[in-house]
Amino acid sequence: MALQYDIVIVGGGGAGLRAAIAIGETNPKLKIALVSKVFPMRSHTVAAEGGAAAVIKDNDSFNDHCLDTIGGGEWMCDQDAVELFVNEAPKELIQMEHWGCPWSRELDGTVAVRPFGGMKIERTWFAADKTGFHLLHTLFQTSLKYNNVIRHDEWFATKILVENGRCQGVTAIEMRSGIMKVIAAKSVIMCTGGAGRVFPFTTNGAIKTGDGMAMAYRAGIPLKDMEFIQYHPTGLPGTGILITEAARGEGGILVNKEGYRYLQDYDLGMPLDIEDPKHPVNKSMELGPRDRLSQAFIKEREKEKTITGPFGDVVHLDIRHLGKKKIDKKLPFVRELTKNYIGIDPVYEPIPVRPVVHYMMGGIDTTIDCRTILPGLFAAGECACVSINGANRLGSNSLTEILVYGARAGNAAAVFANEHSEINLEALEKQGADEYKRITRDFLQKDGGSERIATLRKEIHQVMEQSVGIFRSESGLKEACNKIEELKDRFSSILIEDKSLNFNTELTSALELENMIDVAESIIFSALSRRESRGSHQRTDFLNRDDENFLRHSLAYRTETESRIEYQDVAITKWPPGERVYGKEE
Amino acid sequence: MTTYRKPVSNTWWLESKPYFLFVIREFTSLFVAGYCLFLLLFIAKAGDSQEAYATLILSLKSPTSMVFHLISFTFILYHAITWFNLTPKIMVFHLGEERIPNALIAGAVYLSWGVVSLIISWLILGS
Amino acid sequence: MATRRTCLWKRGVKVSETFEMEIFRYYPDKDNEPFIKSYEVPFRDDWVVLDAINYIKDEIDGTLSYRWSCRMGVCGSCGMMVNSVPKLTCSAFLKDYPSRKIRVEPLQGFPVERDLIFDMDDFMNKLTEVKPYLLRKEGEEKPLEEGEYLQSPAELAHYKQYTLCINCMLCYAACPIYALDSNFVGPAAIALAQRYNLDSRDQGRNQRQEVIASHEGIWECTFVGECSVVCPKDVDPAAAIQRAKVSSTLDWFKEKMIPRSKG
Amino acid sequence: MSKSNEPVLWFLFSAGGMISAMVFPILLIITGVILPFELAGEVTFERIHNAVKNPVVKLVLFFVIALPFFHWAHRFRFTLIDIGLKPISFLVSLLCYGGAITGTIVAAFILWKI
Ligand SMILES: Cc1cc2nc3c(=O)[nH]c(=O)nc-3n(C[C@H](O)[C@H](O)[C@H](O)COP(=O)(O)OP(=O)(O)OC[C@H]3O[C@@H](n4cnc5c(N)ncnc54)[C@H](O)[C@@H]3O)c2cc1C
Ligand code: SF4
Ligand code: F3S
Ligand code: FES
Repeated sequence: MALQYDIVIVGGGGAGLRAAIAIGETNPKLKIALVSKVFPMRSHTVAAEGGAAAVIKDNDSFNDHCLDTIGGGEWMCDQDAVELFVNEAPKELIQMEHWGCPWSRELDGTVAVRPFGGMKIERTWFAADKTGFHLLHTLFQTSLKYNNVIRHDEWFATKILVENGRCQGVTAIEMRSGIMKVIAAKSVIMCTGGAGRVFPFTTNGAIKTGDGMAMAYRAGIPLKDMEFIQYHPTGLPGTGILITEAARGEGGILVNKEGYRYLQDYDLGMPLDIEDPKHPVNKSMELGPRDRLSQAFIKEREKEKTITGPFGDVVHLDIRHLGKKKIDKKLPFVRELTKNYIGIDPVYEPIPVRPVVHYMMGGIDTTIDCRTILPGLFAAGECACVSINGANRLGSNSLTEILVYGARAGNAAAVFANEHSEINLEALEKQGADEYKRITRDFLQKDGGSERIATLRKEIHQVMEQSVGIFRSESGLKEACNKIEELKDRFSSILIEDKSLNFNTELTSALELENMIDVAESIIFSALSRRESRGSHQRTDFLNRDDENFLRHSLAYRTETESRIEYQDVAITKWPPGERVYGKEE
Repeated sequence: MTTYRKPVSNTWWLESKPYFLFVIREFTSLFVAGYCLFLLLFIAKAGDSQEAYATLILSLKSPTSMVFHLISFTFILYHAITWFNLTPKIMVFHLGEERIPNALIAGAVYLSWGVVSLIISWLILGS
Repeated sequence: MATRRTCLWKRGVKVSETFEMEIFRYYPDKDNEPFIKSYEVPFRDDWVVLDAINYIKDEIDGTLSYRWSCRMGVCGSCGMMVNSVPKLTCSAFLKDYPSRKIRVEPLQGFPVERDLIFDMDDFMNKLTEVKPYLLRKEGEEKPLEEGEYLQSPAELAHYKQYTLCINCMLCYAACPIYALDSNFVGPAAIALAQRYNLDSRDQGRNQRQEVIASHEGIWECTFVGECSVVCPKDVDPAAAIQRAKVSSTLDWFKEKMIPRSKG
Repeated sequence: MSKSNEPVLWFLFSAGGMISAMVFPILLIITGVILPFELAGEVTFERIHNAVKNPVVKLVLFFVIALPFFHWAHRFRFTLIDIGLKPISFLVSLLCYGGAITGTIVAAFILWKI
């Protein structure tokens, strides 16, 4: 039996919840399904720490926020999307305030802002250093108000259902019973988040396996700009737990093994003394963009200036000079995490850090209204690419993005649902039955099999780190293509020990692995085709940016064997491509 | 679908130290009530006659009375200490952004305990 | 290389042989009785209990089911009983169990659905009941164009602690009262109601009282206090409940002493 | 708003808990050792007798006894329920609070009489 809704939202993170509330508020008659493979408040938005950007203070301007974002993304951002984003941002964050988000405050009671990497002016709203946590819980709790939002917690979506050229729902497994259901709807929104887990060392939680991207890819929808993968410069060695950029926003510094602030050697400006009241200077040194900082680390390592430890090389992030009081007030989570996970109290000792995979700039290709090329299918959040992040996202833009575009996707999907009422239930049920058959045949009732999920996963990790890391080259990428081919092959002899239905997490891990392989494929092929260096995509064989040929978005389409890459122009409205300037006057 | 629910035994409070201490804390109330009864007896006698009062005082020297007092004292002291330690949880004060530390509030409570005890001794026993 | 003592990552990882880890297993469709299974796992200094469980799932027994995601103590999904104490397994280090006896069971007090996975529905319903969202009186909502509600850092400090709950359910697992009577609204849900009650922007306390001030609400709590002891985020739900008792008692007196004082 | 009578009971419980914690330990020392063994010199019958006849002292004593009775009643009720008497919780409440009320009446009566 199929479940029937007006709209189904896949993903209960920040983007999915914001979409649900948007529809709940404006269209109380529409019945919405919120499908999520974990309880919404477990979504990885919960881990975001630093803050969310929006112009609110008098010294700031929309133009500056646009320009910072576009320059930060090395002109790969669609400028119409950025303008819309920047204009809507303050409204969305105030809306969050009205819903109860405990933003940190100034003495006069207005919200406080802090500086962030690549931003000319401090415009990052924050709730101590648990901003994502507070946003997600505020959204989730607020969503409980709307009784037209029906939650399907711990339901794992497996496939986008297309009928008559329109997206008319998804199939999903109710994990507690193991039963697969067709969830039919007039429009569908994908809000499934990122795919950091295709890499071994990442700030992303276990659930970030790129499911939505893979589902869209398999449904024939292109994935855009997949080669742009953000490394965050400050992850904890070993676990990859993030130390937020806010640590640097508050004045933390990065030093190599000689105690030298090495960033000054990488065209990021000159350091001010840490006691200088002007430190830290926006858009300079430690407050440069993440791609440049992560690349600087690799260069420093080549010079053997990094510190060696059991979990690889590191540099030091030093925040001791902020003092205990400020650290406890503004960066309590940083202190909690470093104390718990590496036994270091940042009040007294510098924190060892190294670059770590953090964010996917690319994702499901959407228009500025969050539409995909498949009518009835919308996408928003980290799984989508509208694109405001270009070749390198600025920290604190993404939390705002999930709100702005989450709400927009909700509204657009509501309009679509109101205009398209017919659903072909019978055909959907049949598709659902086929999908169930596939899963039973390939996994649940499959005999034999020799490949452990963990082994294949490890191998993807290896190949991704080696060939699509901070620096890439043609030879490495070509090897990676072969490897992916091999892994796809071996996936068909996957070993599933658990044949039971209830909460079969081995099955879901296998499905996630399948998704990861698809996402990895699109990343590798996109990276191979982009023969230039831009933002987070640095080719050792093509050192320069090439606007002539590559000021274009890449679109990866699935084919039988490998990705087919096409290109699409970047939307440029007001800000012609220029040089990225950090640490000096523009 | 079926789920499994671990049954809770009636001796759950013997299975972990914190639970055991909790139940002991709750049982102190028995001794509170017991001492209330004793106080009533004491007042009745003290309000009655010299003889009645003298007999009572004499009986207080008996081992029974001493055992009663000793046990009651132990439990009531436990009651008092747990009670005072939990007080800061209920009384929360802020001075601007800073919360007044629990230790300070508990300290104030203990201080007043001392003062009250002194006043009572002075009132009953005289200078 | 070992320059500093305190620093785990620098001291190097000690992998000292293996240990037996006991895990609670339960298949709802196969057998009605759960059982304990033990696994041989490397004992690594830098590992948390969750790492060892992941090791089992990845390398030994793919059929083990449990929840986890962030592995940084913030998503709230990995709560389990570790040697009978409710813990976030992603923040419980193996080295803190030097006796090398570790038994992992699902959080107690909840129905078990499979292996280490328990049923959260009850909490989700309760959370909905206590209306954990900002409520304003009719006509007193500020339009978005007029900006944020002002709130001083001091006002923020009044409720901040209660916003930190990650819904990990450790407090429920620690509360014997909840184990005895699952009608009890319970620590986290009450703390979250209190979070909004104490927020200077909120005007919805009356609406929450219905559930909070009922028998199954605050009055069923006998201040065992273990909820606060196990809470990984120092939310102190026990205090939240006792404070709610004080204010509900004040309400009662106000109502009885000053008739018709409420508007 | 207050959906039950629990607030009063809890109030009496708390007040009784506070009073018993504050004054019972010292009273126990006084009645347990100081008076019988005359550790603070002789305390005359007259002194005690006059004190308990003083109306203000009587009033104070009334609260010092009645409230702790309610403290006991409330706490004991929950203790019994927690350790397994939940099925007869109504009866338990009846006995506990009934006991406290009886104790209060007896206290009032005794104080009234002297
Ligand atoms: C550690 C960390 C810190 C960060 N800090 C910041 C910051 O300070 N500022 C900032 O702007 N950004 C930050 N980011 C980035 C930002 O948090 C994310 O990009 C953003 O939260 C993504 O939100 P989302 O709603 O798109 O996805 P998510 O929150 O990841 O939600 C994805 C949802 O999809 C569901 N889902 C996925 N697959 C399926 C499936 N197959 N079936 C059913 N449901 C599915 C999941 O259950 C989940 O509910 C940070 C990211 C990380 C990892
Ligand atoms: S109050 Fe603490 S223990 Fe309880 S759910 Fe919240 S965070 Fe977990
Ligand atoms: S443990 Fe339970 S009884 Fe109350 S104080 Fe905590 S909720
Ligand atoms: S895995 Fe998220 S809290 Fe432990």
